Amino acid sequence: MKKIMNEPNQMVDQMLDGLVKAYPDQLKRLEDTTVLVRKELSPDKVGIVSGGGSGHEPAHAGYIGEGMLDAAVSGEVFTSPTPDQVFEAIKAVDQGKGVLLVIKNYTGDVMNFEMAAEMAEDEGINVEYVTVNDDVAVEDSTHTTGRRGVAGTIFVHKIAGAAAASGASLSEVKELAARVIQHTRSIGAALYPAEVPGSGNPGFELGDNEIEVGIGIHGEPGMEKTDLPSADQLSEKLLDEVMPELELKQGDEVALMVNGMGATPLMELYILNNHLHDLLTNKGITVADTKVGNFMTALEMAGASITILKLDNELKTQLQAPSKTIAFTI
Amino acid sequence: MKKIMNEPNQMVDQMLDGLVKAYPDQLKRLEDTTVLVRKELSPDKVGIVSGGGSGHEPAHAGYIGEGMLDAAVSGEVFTSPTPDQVFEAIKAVDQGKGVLLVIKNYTGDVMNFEMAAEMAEDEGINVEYVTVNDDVAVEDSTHTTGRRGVAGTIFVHKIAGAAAASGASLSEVKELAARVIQHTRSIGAALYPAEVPGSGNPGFELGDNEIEVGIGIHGEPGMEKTDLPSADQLSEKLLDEVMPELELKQGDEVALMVNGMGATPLMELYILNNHLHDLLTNKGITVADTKVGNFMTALEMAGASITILKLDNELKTQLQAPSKTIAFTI
Amino acid sequence: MKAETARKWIHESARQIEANKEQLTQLDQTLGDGDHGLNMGRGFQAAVEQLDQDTSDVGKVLKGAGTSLLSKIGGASGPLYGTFFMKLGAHLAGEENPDLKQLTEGFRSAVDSMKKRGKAEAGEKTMIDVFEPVTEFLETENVSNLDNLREKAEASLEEVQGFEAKKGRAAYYKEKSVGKQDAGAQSAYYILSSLVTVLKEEQ
Amino acid sequence: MKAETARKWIHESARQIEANKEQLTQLDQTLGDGDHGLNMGRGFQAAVEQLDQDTSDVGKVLKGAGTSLLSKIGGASGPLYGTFFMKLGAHLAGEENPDLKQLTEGFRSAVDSMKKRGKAEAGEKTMIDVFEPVTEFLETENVSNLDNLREKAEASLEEVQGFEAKKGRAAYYKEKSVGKQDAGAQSAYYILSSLVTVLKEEQ
Ligand SMILES: Nc1ncnc2c1ncn2[C@@H]1O[C@H](COP(=O)(O)OP(=O)(O)O)[C@@H](O)[C@H]1O
Ligand SMILES: Nc1ncnc2c1ncn2[C@@H]1O[C@H](COP(=O)(O)OP(=O)(O)O)[C@@H](O)[C@H]1O
Ligand SMILES: [Mg+2]
Ligand SMILES: [Mg+2]
Ligand SMILES: [Mg+2]
Ligand SMILES: [Mg+2]
Repeated sequence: MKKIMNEPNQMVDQMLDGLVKAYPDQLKRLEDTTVLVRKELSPDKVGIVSGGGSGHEPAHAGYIGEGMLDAAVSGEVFTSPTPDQVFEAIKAVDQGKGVLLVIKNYTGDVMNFEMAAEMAEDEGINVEYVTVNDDVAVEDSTHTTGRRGVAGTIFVHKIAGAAAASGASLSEVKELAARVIQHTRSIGAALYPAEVPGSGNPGFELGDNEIEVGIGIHGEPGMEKTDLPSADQLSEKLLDEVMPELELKQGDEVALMVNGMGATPLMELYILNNHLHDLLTNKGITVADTKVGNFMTALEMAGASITILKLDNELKTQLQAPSKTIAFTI
Repeated sequence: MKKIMNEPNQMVDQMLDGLVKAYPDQLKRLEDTTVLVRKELSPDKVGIVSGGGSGHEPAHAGYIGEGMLDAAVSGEVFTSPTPDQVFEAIKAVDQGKGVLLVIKNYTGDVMNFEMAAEMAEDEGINVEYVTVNDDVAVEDSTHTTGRRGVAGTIFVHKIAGAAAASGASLSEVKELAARVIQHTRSIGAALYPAEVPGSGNPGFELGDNEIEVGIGIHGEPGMEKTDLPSADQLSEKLLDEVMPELELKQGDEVALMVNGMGATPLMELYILNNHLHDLLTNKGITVADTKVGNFMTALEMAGASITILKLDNELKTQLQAPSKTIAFTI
Repeated sequence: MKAETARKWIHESARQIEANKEQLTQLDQTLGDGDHGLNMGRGFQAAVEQLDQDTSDVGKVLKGAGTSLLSKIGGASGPLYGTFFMKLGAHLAGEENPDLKQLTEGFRSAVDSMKKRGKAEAGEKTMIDVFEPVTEFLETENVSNLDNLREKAEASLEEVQGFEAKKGRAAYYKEKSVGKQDAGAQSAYYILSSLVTVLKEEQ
Repeated sequence: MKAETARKWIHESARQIEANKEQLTQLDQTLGDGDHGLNMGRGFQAAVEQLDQDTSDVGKVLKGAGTSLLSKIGGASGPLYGTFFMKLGAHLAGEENPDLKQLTEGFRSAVDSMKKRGKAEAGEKTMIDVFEPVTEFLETENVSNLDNLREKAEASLEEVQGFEAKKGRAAYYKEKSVGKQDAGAQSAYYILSSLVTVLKEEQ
């Protein structure tokens, strides 16, 4: 896989510097870390920290800014960041009102962020965390790793961020974030794989006319391989997977995110969005908010995910509250 | 090439509907056309219309909104829209102060937009146009087609749009747009080709370790094929190509755009940006504004282009004036 | 040429283009952006669909076709073919059975308009390199045998391969364009060859 | 085990991991995300670089390695290997030449902490499936011949293939994970095999 890079092990470092150079008024990098922090923190509010492996850009630094995150921690490509880095982020954004960590439910992320939370607690910083697990492709069971966190994470950033910006307490922000998670479900499909730089191989293989439904954002396997369906068939299939657990009924309002996996032309996402709207509308469900774009990617994976967030009044208000970040401005 | 689509000939239509469904408060579609128009026009200003073939998303509809375009006209994939469509756009946005057309310099675009301008003039609408030709990969000669218009077009949208929003007259807006064009140069490189839906073949071919420098946004050939360089080498090469004609000297200010061709991970664009900044800074040139992202794509082509706009005070002010569009919000 | 023949011309052009769609796209892929077959197919299908079956006005038939091509093809070829048929139609407006001389004058007017629209001359490796020599042939030779016209178109098309492209996307290939066929010249040939076919049938 | 031997353990582990980096990545590609070799390589290189050459405190050597692994590996294996070496180091803090019994107790404490951190038990197809049986072996058998320890690690590793993954990314493969090797179990084997090598050298 041809990539625009220097040495694979320099990628994250150079990406972070490149980000700061692109947005010098919005971001700064904590020296000797992989932590990007808001240039100017809004005063006197709960801090929100997210992060994860790199390769999901614009996640997570793209959500730093007014009404969303205060810091984002980057690991190596597809690898959770380490506890010391997360700890630095926590310290940088804590203003005495505590810090919420938004973790995607992967073993590595959970362990590293938990350890950071413990380190912060040891220093007297009030830290809470929520674990996003919106991917219905994976069963949720207490005996196993459980569902993965994917693009629904952005709704968590947005709504928790808005609550924090409005002055909510740590426990209130956490409670709201947990409610977003409870009401968010996603599923994705891949048309082409991605390759971790330096690994020399794509993460998985697909036939010339094959897609994988239920793929994760690191190329984890999905539910099934099928022949490439039409966009309309694909929308139906994906919607059939995400809907059941949300128990949507006529008259419900939802937010819909159509997310590209990295190498998918926007055109294809709009086409997907077109039929998804029709399907939801036909079921009597109101799409009160739509996001189409590349929000949570997997390097150059081609394909798309859809996320549905079942709205209530508070979630809707906070979702539509102003935000000003690189990748999500309202 | 696997794509999320229904029939190839439905793509543009369904994309446009999908766009309107995603941004119902910002866009509307003129019935039975491929024209998207701002939901609410700002009153009493010069109208700005752009457009071109589809497959360059977020161009051009992504730039409709406050401080940029009033309408965008979409042709079939990589095919200029027809005069009647452009004419509809002109009629829809004219408020008596006239309309500026932003055309990219391709034979098809120029002819179709010119014919539309003639149709509008016949109906008494004041129409002017500028032809963007920022791509240094192609020689500029009056005997041939001349340089192509690529990502620099977005700077034209932005600055002409800002001038129009500030109440400038048609000739003032046109003069400013022409100045942007005069001071804007771009060049791109492709790592992987794109395939026009339904054509069955990629637009060009590249070896496993080969890139094409100077590629156009429809896969038109570039200046040379070379082995894949490092990101730093690539930045140097691209910068060496765009710089000369701009005659930049120490102390000059520029805006830099690092544009993905569609399938390029953002990470790679930030890495490119990182070294480009260093190179420019080392030459004593100030990067007063940086844009990194997918602004003018070529379906799922992988690669990047860089655009440099040499700034003066007026250009800088208008570039940084507020805008609120899907793909370009300041 | 009667209105019915003009309609047949559009039909036959559409048929030949449809039959050679892949080839046109293929040629455009080599020297352009690979959409010429799609563009022309879409345009001529629309031109066929809008044909006014009732009129006996040749000009009206051709102008309708031109308008339809203009609004359906797009790209570089749309305005050019649109202009050709619209101008030809304008020249033959009201005529119910123009003779070869009138047709020739119409061709001259139409081809000149195309050249103006495309800022193109013969020799730049475009569709003009088929239209211009065929028009000159009509103007200067006594076209007793229509097959001669087809042969002229064929010979012109053959020559185009050797030219270096100066206009359209193919120009970006510069000297590398030499030895390859131009997509628009190829489609122009199909349109002219269709004309010969229907004129012969009418005879 | 002396401090110098502990340092050699880290060196030897780093060497074996570097030598088998591709294999670890390959295994993780089959059942995970294909970074385990990169992660471990990066972590152990850092652990080697930070080694305190002067101390005779075994605990300090191991704790330093653990801290370094924790801050350099990331992913799932970082906190687990970090915890292992940090806890083992904590247990052996101040010791200049702990015997096999002390080492065994340290292993128990370290492995229990890993299990807690990963919310994992033996039998879930992870590195625990090498660490746990080896620790039990140390606890219950009279390890007169260190080669037996390596054999135990080898046999445990062999068994892991047959398990169905319940933890980590491999769990997403469910029953399809059966018959394939777990990357973390494989790296755990290299670390334990390195221990045997350096302990034998010390003897
Ligand atoms: N300036 C011009 N004058 C005459 N013909 C042209 C000109 N530019 C392009 N053409 C013709 O148009 C053809 C390309 O048409 P098409 O592929 O449909 O449009 P596009 O180039 O916009 O994709 C070329 O093969 C050439 O024959
Ligand atoms: N909950 C867990 N408990 C113990 N070991 C685990 C757990 N989850 C994963 N592992 C181990 O970690 C290994 C994967 O490590 P690595 O690839 O470095 O991290 P990641 O899975 O985050 O990419 C697995 O092969 C497995 O042995
Ligand atoms: Mg990983
Ligand atoms: Mg075209
Ligand atoms: Mg073409
Ligand atoms: Mg892994």
